[in-house]
Amino acid sequence: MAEIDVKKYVEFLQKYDGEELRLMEVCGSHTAAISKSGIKKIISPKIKLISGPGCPVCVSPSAFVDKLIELGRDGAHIVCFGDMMRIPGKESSLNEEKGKGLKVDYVYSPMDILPMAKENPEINYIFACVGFETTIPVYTLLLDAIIRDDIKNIKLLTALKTMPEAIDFLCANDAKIDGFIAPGHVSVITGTKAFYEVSNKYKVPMAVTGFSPKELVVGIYALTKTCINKDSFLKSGKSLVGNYYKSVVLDEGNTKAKDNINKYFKKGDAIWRGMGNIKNSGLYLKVEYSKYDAGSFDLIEDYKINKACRCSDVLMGKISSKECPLFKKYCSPLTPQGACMVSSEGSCYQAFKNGD
Amino acid sequence: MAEIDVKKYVEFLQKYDGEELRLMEVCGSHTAAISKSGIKKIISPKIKLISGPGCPVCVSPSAFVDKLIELGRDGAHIVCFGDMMRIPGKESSLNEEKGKGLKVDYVYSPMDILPMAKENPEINYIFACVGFETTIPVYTLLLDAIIRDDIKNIKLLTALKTMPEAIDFLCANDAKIDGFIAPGHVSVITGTKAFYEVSNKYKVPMAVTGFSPKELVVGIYALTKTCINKDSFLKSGKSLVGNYYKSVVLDEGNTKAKDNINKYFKKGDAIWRGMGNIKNSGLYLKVEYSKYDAGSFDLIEDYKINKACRCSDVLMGKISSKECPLFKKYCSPLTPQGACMVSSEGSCYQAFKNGD
Amino acid sequence: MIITMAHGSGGAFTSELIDKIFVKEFDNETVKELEDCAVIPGSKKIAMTTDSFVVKPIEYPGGDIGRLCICGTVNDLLMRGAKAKYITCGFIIEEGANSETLKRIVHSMAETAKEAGVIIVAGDTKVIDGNGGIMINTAGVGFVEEGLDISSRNLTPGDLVILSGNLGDHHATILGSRMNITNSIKSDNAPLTDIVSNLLKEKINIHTMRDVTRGGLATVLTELSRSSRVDIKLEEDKIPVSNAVRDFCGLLGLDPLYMGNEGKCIIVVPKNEAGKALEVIRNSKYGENAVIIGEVKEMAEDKACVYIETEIGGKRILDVLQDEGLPRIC
Amino acid sequence: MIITMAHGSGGAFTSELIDKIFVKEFDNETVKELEDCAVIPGSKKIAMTTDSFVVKPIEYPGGDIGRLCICGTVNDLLMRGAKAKYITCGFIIEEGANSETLKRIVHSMAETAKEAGVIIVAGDTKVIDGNGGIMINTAGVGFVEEGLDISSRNLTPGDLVILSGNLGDHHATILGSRMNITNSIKSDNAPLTDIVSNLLKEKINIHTMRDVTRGGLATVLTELSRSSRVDIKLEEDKIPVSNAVRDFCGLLGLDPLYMGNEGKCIIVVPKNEAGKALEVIRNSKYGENAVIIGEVKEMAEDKACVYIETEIGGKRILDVLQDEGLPRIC
Amino acid sequence: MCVAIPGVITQINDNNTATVDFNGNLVNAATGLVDVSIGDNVLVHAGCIIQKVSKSEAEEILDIFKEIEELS
Amino acid sequence: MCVAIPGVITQINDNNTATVDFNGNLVNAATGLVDVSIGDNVLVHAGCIIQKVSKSEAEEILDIFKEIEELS
Ligand code: SF4
Ligand code: SF4
Ligand SMILES: [Mg+2]
Ligand SMILES: [Mg+2]
Ligand SMILES: [Mg+2]
Ligand SMILES: [Mg+2]
Ligand SMILES: [Mg+2]
Ligand SMILES: [Mg+2]
Ligand SMILES: [Mg+2]
Ligand SMILES: [Mg+2]
Ligand SMILES: [Mg+2]
Ligand SMILES: [Mg+2]
Repeated sequence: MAEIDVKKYVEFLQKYDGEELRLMEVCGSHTAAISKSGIKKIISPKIKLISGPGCPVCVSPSAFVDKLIELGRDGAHIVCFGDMMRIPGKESSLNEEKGKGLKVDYVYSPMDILPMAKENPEINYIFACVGFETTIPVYTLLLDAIIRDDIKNIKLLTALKTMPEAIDFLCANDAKIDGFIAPGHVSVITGTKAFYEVSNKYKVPMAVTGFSPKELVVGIYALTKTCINKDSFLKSGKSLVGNYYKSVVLDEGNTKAKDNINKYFKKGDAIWRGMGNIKNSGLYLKVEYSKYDAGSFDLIEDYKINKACRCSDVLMGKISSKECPLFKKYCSPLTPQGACMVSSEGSCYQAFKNGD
Repeated sequence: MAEIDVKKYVEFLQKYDGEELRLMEVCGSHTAAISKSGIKKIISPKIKLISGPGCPVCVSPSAFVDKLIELGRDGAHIVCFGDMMRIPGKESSLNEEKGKGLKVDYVYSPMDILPMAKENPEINYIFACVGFETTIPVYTLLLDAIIRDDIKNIKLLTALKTMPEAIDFLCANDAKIDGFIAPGHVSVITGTKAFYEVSNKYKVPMAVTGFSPKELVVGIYALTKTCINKDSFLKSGKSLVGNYYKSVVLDEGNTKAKDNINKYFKKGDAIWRGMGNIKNSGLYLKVEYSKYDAGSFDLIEDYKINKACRCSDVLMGKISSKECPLFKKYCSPLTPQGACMVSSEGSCYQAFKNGD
Repeated sequence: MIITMAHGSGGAFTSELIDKIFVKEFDNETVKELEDCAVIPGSKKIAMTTDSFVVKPIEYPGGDIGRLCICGTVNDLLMRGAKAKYITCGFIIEEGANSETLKRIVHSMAETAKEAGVIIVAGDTKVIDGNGGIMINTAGVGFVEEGLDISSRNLTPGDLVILSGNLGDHHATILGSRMNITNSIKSDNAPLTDIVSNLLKEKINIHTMRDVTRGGLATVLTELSRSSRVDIKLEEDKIPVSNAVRDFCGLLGLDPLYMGNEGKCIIVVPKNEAGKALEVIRNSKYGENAVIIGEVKEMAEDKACVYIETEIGGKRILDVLQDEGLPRIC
Repeated sequence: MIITMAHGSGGAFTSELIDKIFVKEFDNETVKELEDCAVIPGSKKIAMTTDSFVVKPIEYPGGDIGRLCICGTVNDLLMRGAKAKYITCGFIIEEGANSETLKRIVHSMAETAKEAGVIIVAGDTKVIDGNGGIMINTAGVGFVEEGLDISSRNLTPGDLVILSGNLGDHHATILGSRMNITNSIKSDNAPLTDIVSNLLKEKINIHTMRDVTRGGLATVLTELSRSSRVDIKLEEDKIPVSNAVRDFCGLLGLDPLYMGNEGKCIIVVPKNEAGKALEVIRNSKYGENAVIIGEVKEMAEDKACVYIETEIGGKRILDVLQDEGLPRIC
Repeated sequence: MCVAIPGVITQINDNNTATVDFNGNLVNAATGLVDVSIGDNVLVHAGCIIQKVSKSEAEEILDIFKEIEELS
Repeated sequence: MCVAIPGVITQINDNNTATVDFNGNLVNAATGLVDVSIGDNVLVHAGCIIQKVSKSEAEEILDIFKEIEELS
């Protein structure tokens, strides 16, 4: 992107004085990248950047954490991504339980569980599988290896989610979003085409966007332009979904990865923390692989830590973090009252940390 | 014993100028009590107090330690008396292995293993059962409890030894002992009668003795007198075994305890570290209780850490610790070269510590 | 609140812990500055020492690790005749620790510091993997008056050895809870400030002082006898041990002479000052049961030794503690 | 030799460890006395600090816990303008540790102490249950010249902020070994003695110094800005980070501004002295890559803040580290 | 947790991984999702290569922008 | 490990133990080897009562010594 001089696009976004536009990013890395870029401080107040349910860790319901703790107490070693450690279950988190003796390790890659399991055949390992389409293929490679090497002491507890269904849910539920900054890394796998259906259904523009400050400017500029010119786009039959992250995102995405996902997983309903059940937005191990599942079905309880927490409205783009009455008063990274404040990719956390 | 004024007996022992007498104690607590009392420094050089194989921990062969380590590496938790921790196996000790992750706990009483096992039913516990007749009845009570409460996760690894057979072995093997300070606490269980046979067989005087400095004076005085007057004793048909610890030692001992021992254990050969195999000097769980045994048979290897170590001669009363060429030079509690330097009841350890 | 790894990150969680627990309790101007390093008045000659405390359990009859970590370091300073002034503390907290427990410990530190007349000027907190344990390192600085020379090299034949009170209480307390033996023994953990400052005030010519901690009386005296190349003769029946501690030792095969204490010291003074010294100590806080337990002698053989004449007239030579296989007591 | 609980008993095993490993390496008159407390020359104004070190692994590219524990405490002393003089060290060793490893660590401490110009005057060893780990607390005393006032409260609008070198090397080193990422990044652990003593020698009017450790540059500057009630504006492209560290952070989703360092400091000086200060620092050991990274400003709103102007002209406000879920690095 | 950044493949390994170099940081990334060769620029997420990175991006985007301008 | 010392029984408990008092140190010692009542002086080894302690020792020993003297 080095070659694009973004100055004039920044200027455009600064001077924008048309109808108020509400643009939502649905990727945690975008939430973080937008915060770091400081872009909110320079674009027109008429362009509102809103964070959606983009952190796969945050949207895991409390039942998922509780199940991990239960498995750990039964003697299994839990392996997870670092962010997972602090997510609250109904009464506790992996972090707190670790201090009480639960065996929990965090790793860079799910594949790191393989040498652990091979070295300690007497220990049962559970990987806490969270993630959207970006991460799900990684679990399929893990499954490939488990099956190939006939490893008997690894199971997966899954809380896997898919993006297009979540966007559909937001649009269907009155989220009042004018356009979506489509998730860059999810799109690497799904391809831009995966968003055509929902975009067509709700006539909502989407811009697949990268993560550097310049890429953000380009994506937001493009999305704004598409919103403004939506009618022309529709008239001309041009898709409202634009790809501005072409270096890695193809229309078809990564077909090998998609095939792998289809090999191991099937669609099903899923609970998103703070949002409830979204039809067909989850992926679950198929029956023929159920012996690798540690009990991922029916993890439906979604315990609310603080009744006043407005996570669900934040995730739905209905309010910004600042508008929650608990924000910075009772709710902080030290004392999170809701899921959005817990993971470093959560929208309230980012709003807190980067002073948005 | 407060009522006996021992001054005149001390005087007698100081002034003794008859034939050299070699008196052996065969109880670790006697070894320690003699050291602490400083009695060696005040009695006539013609009365030599010699330490025998009185420490049940020291005389466990290396194979016993190695087996404990093996069981621990297979996942069992080892429970033992504190002294057991430092006894060397062929390559390592429980203490060293604990630092490498072996689960080892020491307790005041074998019965302390019961609550541990009940609280953690998924863990297998092994008690490292060492001891002479004093301690063996305690294990029978443990077995009573295990059977009564149907506890499935405790097993015993045994290296149990009996005293009369050891004394017989010493006498038969040229140990040149004029009299034995018979073990006070062993005698509480066995009774004085248990020593009649070996005393008769070898015409060797024995004095069952307590542990306070005064009791030691009384016992050693009596033993000396018996040695001097051995012929008169024999002529008059008086037993050479005297009981000078009557407050707790009966002729018959503790019959209930003896019955319990006979219920669970049967005699067999046993390896004594540094001394080799002593026929019938061991006790092993009977076949009908073998499910509580963790593999105590055939623990025969007795690895010698240092070829120059003269433990066997020390244990046999042939030399004093000082006469070993390694004593205080290469061999110290910090760098034990033989079993006698390892446990705090070992004769070389006591000689080192109390400057004998 | 349960303490997790995040509280050791050096970020907001750590600050929270420091503000809410440490600064609140260690309420003094220096600590409130929250600098990484305290700048404070000094003195021409200073004393400096450190000890880490890893006792389990961290709360026990008669005290806790907070009281202990102040006493341990303060007493080491006092033993060289220093006026104890400043303490730093380094907390190593295992994840899973409860912040309520930590608050109690820190409160106890603050109270003990007050009693001992020291201020806590700097601290550090780390959180490690584990199961809720708390370890504390303290380092201390004291001011030493010019001309004062109290050291382990100064034992002189003819000196008398005063022990400030009963042996073994701290050790028996810790071990009792570890071994599930119920008794009413309480730790003696205490700062010996009053004893030492009174002795100095009365201008007693102290040759040597040493707190009788890990390793017990036998170890401490043996080390001193070797440093000064003298013998020390002890009178067994003078050495004060409570009946409860004596039987406790009997039960576990331990020897009170090797049991650790955390509020006892030996003070060695010339014979002609021993009477007055004993009186001063007995009139000081934590010195009520002080007794003269022995005498310094010329070295009889080529190796310095500490010995006891036993009740039957025997001579028992003491040595430093070998390994007694005990759990940690400090 | 494997270290077991017996080495922490306070008896013969402990002495063996102290003699053979510590005294041998920390070869100085004070430590050789083997008193429980050192008595040493003092100064009218002293600085005092402490830190515990629990880094894992204990040996890592570019250093080890021994070097680290000296640098950490020495640097805290230096940051207040003190001449670092004395160090105490408290070892907490897990049973199972290898005495060979311990020897290397202690040797490294001794070498680093020499480099930093401090002497180790007192120490303590405890052995705890565990699996061979080693933790070290160090406390330090330094002498402060009368009239010197370097503190976090002295930032003044117009001052310039100098950073002594690249960010993130120590943190990336530790995390790399924890996360199995191979690279050639080395820890920057180093004593900043030369930088500070040269600045003082050249009579630079230092307002504030702070070593940039746990929590990283963002945390340290935020804390300073709050202490002095000023804003700090940073220039993103001036902040030096190696490409390797930058990509390492990218891989794990970390931010170099929050990464810990163990041989870097920020020095804040009046604008008119910044040029000379920078030159002095660049000519000092471990200061070769120093740069001016920002400027102190009047507080713009009611809360002090540190901010960066991003490449697209946005304003990113920094805050102290929240929880980043990282393993311990110091 | 959704970090993905580009690196260069420097080695293809036996065990279905390739060594990917990120300015000197070497990661053994799984190759099961993409066919790769030495020298490829690839996007790695959580220890897996999820895509190759192509280089000719800027122009394409400017082309799109031109189209959009024409629409408005 | 062979320590055995005397204490006084202060309480008989349900679970085949008695509380034995050693100058204020209370140990729950197993009673399976000896029939005991409150007030008994007992010898305890490794958490088990192994014998009652009788009191009339000194005289008996002096009697034996008299016998021995007569023999010599
Ligand atoms: S600020 Fe906290 S309570 Fe409010 S919506 Fe966000 S997470 Fe929930
Ligand atoms: S001194 Fe050591 S080597 Fe010699 S006999 Fe005793 S234990 Fe063996
Ligand atoms: Mg000290
Ligand atoms: Mg101390
Ligand atoms: Mg001391
Ligand atoms: Mg610190
Ligand atoms: Mg833990
Ligand atoms: Mg510090
Ligand atoms: Mg520091
Ligand atoms: Mg600092
Ligand atoms: Mg110490
Ligand atoms: Mg261990």
